[in-house]
Amino acid sequence: MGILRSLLSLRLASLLVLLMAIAAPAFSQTEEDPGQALLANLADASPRQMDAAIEAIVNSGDPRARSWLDAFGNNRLSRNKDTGQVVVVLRNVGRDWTIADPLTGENLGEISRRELDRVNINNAIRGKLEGVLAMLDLYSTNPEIQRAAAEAMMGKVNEPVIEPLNKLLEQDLPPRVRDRLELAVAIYQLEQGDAQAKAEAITVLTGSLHSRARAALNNAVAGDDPAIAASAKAALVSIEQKLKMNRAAETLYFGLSLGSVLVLAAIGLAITFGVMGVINMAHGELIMLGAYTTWGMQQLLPGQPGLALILSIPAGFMVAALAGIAIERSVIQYLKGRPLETLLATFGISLILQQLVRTVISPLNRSVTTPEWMSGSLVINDALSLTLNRLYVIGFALVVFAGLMLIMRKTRLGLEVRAVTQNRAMARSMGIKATRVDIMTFALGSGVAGLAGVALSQITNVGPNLGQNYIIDSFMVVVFGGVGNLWGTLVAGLTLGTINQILEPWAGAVLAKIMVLVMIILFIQKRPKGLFPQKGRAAEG
Amino acid sequence: MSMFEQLANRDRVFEFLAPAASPVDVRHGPILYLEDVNVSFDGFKAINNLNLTIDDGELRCIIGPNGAGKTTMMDIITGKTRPDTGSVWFGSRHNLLTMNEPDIASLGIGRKFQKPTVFEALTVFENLELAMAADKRIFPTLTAIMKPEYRDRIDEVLDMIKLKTLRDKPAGILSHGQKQWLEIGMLLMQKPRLLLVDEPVAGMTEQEMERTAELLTSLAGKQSVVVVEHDMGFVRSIARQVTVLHQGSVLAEGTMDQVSNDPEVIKVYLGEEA
Amino acid sequence: MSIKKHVKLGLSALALSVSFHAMAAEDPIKVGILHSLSGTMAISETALKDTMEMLIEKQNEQGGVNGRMLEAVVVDPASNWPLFAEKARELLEKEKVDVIFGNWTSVSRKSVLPVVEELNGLLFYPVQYEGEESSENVFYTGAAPNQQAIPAVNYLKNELGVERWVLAGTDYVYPRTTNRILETYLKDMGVAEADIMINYTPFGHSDWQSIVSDIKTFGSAGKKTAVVSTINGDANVPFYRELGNQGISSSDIPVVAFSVGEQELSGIDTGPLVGHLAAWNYFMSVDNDANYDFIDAWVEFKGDDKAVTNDPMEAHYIGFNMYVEAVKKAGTTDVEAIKEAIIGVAVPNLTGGIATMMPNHHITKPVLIGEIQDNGQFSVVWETSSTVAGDAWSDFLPGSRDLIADWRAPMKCGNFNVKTGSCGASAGEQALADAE
Amino acid sequence: MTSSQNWLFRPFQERSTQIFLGVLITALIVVTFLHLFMPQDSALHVSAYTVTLLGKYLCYALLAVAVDLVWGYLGILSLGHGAFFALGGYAMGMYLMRQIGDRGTYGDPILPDFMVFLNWQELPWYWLGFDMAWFAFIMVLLAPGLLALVFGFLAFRSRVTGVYLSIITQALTFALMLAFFRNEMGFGGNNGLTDFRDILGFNLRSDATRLGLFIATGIALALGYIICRAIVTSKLGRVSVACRDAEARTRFLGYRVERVQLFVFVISAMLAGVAGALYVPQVGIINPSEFSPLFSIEIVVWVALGGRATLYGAVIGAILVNYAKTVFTGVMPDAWLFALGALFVLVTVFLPKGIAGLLQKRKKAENDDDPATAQEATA
Repeated sequence: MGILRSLLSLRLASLLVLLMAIAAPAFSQTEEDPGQALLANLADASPRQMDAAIEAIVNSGDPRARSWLDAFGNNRLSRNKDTGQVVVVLRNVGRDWTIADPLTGENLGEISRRELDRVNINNAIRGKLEGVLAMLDLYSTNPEIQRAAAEAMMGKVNEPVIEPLNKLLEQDLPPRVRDRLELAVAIYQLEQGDAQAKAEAITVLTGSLHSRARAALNNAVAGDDPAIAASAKAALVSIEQKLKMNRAAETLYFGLSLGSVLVLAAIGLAITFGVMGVINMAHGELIMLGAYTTWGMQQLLPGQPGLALILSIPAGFMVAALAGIAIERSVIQYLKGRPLETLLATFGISLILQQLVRTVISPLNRSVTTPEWMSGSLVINDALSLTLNRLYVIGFALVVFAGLMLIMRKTRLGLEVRAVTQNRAMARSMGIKATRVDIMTFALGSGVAGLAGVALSQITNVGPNLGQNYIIDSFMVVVFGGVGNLWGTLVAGLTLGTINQILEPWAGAVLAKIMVLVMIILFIQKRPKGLFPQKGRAAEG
Repeated sequence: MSMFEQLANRDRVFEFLAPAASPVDVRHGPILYLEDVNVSFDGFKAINNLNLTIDDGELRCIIGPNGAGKTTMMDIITGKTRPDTGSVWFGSRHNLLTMNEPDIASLGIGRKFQKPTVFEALTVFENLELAMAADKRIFPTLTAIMKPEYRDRIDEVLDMIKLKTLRDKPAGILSHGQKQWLEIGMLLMQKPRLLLVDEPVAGMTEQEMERTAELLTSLAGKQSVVVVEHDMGFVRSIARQVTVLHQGSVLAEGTMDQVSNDPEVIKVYLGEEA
Repeated sequence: MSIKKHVKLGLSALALSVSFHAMAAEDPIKVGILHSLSGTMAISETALKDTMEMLIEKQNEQGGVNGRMLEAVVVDPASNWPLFAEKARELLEKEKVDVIFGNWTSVSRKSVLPVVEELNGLLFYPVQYEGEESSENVFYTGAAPNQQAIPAVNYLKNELGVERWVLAGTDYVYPRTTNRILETYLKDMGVAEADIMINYTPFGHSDWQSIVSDIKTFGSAGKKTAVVSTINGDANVPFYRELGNQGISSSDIPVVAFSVGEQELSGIDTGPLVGHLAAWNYFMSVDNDANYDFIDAWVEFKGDDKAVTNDPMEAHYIGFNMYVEAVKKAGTTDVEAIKEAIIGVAVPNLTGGIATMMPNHHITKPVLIGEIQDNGQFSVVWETSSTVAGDAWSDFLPGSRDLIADWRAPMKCGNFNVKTGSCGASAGEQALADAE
Repeated sequence: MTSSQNWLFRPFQERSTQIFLGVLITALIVVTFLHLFMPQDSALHVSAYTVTLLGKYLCYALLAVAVDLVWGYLGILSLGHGAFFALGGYAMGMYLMRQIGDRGTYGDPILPDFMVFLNWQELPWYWLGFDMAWFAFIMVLLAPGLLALVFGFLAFRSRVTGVYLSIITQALTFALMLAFFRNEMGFGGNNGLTDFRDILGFNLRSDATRLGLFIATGIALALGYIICRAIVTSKLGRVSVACRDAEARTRFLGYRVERVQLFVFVISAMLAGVAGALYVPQVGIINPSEFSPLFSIEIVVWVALGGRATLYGAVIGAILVNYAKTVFTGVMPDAWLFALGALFVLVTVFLPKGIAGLLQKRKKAENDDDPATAQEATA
């Protein structure tokens, strides 16, 4: 479905071009353009008459039909209150809207929305429309569109289209398309067809994981024909078997993705808090800054959310890192060896940052668009599909973690950081600039928080409260994993995430979370220094 | 309120009932007895089949190169570290492996750390007060009162450790040597049967050292003392019996002269000095 | 930004006090504004505070009421419920305000309620809520369940042929109550237990993966399925994102939300949400000149071309005008007089109808069903033929079936029990009075 | 401090306590007088609003004292003391709910309103007995006390220290918050408990009752302060400091550190509970947000701001911060968070020992690195 929708909007983008392409020399000024009537008819139609109106447009065979229907489907058809002319709305934000003439495609410029009377469409009609459009697309030469259309046909097959469909199926089609169409037809048969057709349908549907197939079978089970009901039941049972596996896989995936979110949120803290011992309550707000950077980028590069997102990875890091440096220089450097005071000060800072965002930007959440290549999901099979944005986040989390590991293990900075944290005086005497190391470390931690923000902007709200929602969890993860141990943070994050997702289905979201918390408390009893306790002198006391 | 009144008046009762820590039985054999003790920290064997006996009233010096397991041994005796195998007996009645630090301490084993640890926020006087042998359970502690005789005892020890002038200063401001002294003083307040003293003279001046030597030797006899020390001179000045530890087990034992002539010891230890 | 606005407000007030200074001589009508400007609720409530400032500014430009200027007294209860009570007390006792416009969450209202009743103040509450309450001192300008939930369900059932229901909500009183009402209602309409799935999530819940996939499974049982969402504020963005990503489109499983308005949508990329529904009593997209004027004024006031309006803002607009009318009618701001006067006051709403204050202190509202569009607006797909009067006590809850509220003399009771023929609470009050 | 007197009366011999009690009692008397005998319109009149406000501050002050006892003297940074506060509050709230009786909107003699309209049939067992004041008041101490006992027993026995302890206290209060948000729990969910009518037969909405509660709170604070003071000036207090600064050493002296910690922790939790119980009738509502970890952190902030390990510092901090809040949220509603945040930052940077530090400055010249905090540094 997602794909179809994106397709629709994609068409919309090309709408103007399309309209331009088909100028209307076909009709002289005197002659009345039939399109006029068709559109007027559509505009005036009551919900009941809509079907007919749409049919009329489709059957008119008018080359512009598709563009009209798309506009209609996207709620872009309006009627000029004075002239009664039906127009296509190209830009429908703000108080003045840009409109174009659907017949000639010429841009009619801006007009106050007060002058426009929208031609409304509702779900029911949109559903039908999608069916119709899909039907048209089935004949498209573009395999992509064709596949999408085939997908869209699921459950949209009805009396009028069954004939052409069967015809289509006689020609040779790409396997995927054929498979989909057969499924679609089978579903229709199972619902409408005669006993014999039903029987065949069931054999087709057996083993299909598609939800609509299951729906159809379920109905069949409820149906009056006992024989059909029995075989449908059998089919369902076999499907259920397959589903179990998929469900397990799904839960695991959910667990990992939640886990990776936790890891991302916590990993920066694992450095500022775990390595430097700064109880950084402003960590959440640094995450928030990263998220807002993404939003800002998208404002700077309208229309290219993808590019903006990629650019905001370095940008988000920089912004948060700079903020981090500012905090370190202005406050934390004066609190050496007084970690609890850092809690107090950074708490103050977090309050300031939050309110700053509220006053400067807005107390409202900001909308961050998900680029095409990140929306939708990776379809493994009809029952199991991995949501792309989370897939990316998992990957991103791992990359960030690997990066940090490299920095800490392999680079000079990492070495110095470890030296300074283990024995400041000694490190100093060996000519390490402790102050510089502090700045770098804190900047690094903050920057990583920024990265987390960039990722989170694709999953949750971008708003002033973003930080608060993650600060507690972050501390939990770091402590659970063992302060000062990056591996610990990784393992802890993924573990907690997975456990949470395993519990959730049968305990419910709230109880699951409570259980996880209790589990952490009890676990700390067993391992008072977390999963991976820090070794050596630093751990004493 | 009344509840607290009640508690308030119970201190005397408590002292009355305070069970004298069951006496250490040294009628037959030594006061401290370690047998086949083994400890390893992830792979590395810190203590390796260690056997050691300390007799009642003895003053024993333990020497050995770094990593010989001296401190670990003390940790085991005081219950901080649990050995993997072996047995540790205090007298012939108390199996130390079954007890935790406070129990062992109240049995009468006092310990002075390598790195002097005193309560820096408290005054010298208070440090000694806390160390003083007394009923150390919650309510007795809560309701404890400073009796004249206690104060006298503390002052006595203050004299001994030459900190009288700093009586009411926070221990945090003491010099390294003074902290050492204070900690020894705290040991004395505990009235232990066995003192474990880890590097008592580190960072002390010559005459401070001498005083320490006197003090420790004077203690011997009444109490048993185990001294771990690097400073050969100091060891010579006090040592009667010396034990040399090497790689977690006893390398040699005997008087200073015997030991210092032992070829093994010379090789692994004194050799480095010469 | 808001600082600047204060200045602006100040200036206009100044200008007025010059032009009308004969009137300005009279002390102004103090309007308390009790909306969170910080903390979690600031997201929703800040706009309402601005709305009130705008309305007051506009009113003053027209010379105030009865020749008296209006003066806004703004405080920040910081999304902290006890603080709401404290601030309400501050407004009434210290600032001596004549009326309070404020609150968003039920809990904040519950916390303010005793204060307002004790000090006999006036509170206009602009947000849709669970009902089950009618106070002599509170005027509920938002929707009661019968003005939002029930019609929405009817629409789904009749227009979209929904037979299977997911009632998903945040775990607090509004969703709990609404869902219990709906559950009873659906069962009365013959929906089977098995065809209703109820799910509650904590505030700000951000991980919807498994719940959405449950909904997906629930929806694949054959019958047309819909989600009735009482999910609150922040939790919505991740919820809708997850819907989009798991490929649940409005034509498969439509979601009708009661707490998602233009403001919430402004924080979401609506591309994937087209066709999902919301039930309100007002939409920014309503095609009506009064509405367009309001929007234009708002955009100008905010100085932001993208500023959106929403249902609670309209509620304040109505409430404010009702108060103004009542003051004119009573010729005074005396609380008792206003209480008398305001019942029956009718003012135009922004959807081309008339809102009337009912004796139970709720108002009449039209019910609109809108579909989300890709421009973050709703397109109205259905609306009630006439306005619906708010029901303080739901007919679908055992406890409150028999209760009615009528604040006119002689009844003057917020929970009159038609069975026992006695006024529940006040009977208790009486008992107390006797006891003392 | 080395007096031979009964430990409970020792505090009265210190100047700090004498001054503190002096100030507190005078304040109580003055406020009472100004409230009762000053004419409404006079500038000196203290309105019921202000009285309640002050009462709230005093509750927070008591809470802060409780936190300072464990943090300042025992080195246990509890980020979950809000939980004990809230539990005490709920115990009181449940009593007040039962007092409403049939005056609720649904006129149900037994069930509170929220239970009626969530269709509960009868009172859950844990609500039984709360109609009796004495029972409720015992629970005010017992509920937080027990929680602290169990939690503390587990944590201290297994020697959880430093941040680890802090974070699990946070987990504790967070878990409780989520739990109390659930309506199934039968504590009114998000709306919590509200619409209280009277306490011990006095109408909660009368100014007299308010004044009474204010004075009661003042007395409670005084008592709480004395108790804490008595503990910290006793030998046990010095042992606590010893545990704080060198836990291992204390063990080798023969003290059972975990029991010391447990004892003090439980006392502190009970004090917090009392604070909560007095808080609820004055603000008129208790709901799960009191469990929120951020609130608990804020408490710590008050203490740190006032000056740690002094007790009176905690009181100053709590009152100052909350007064600042009241003022700022009124005069600069859009910007008060800036002011508050800045306050926290400035105090930490320029007054490391908090406000109490200022007062002490002229007294003993202290060595720079405060051993109190030195220990957590390594954790």
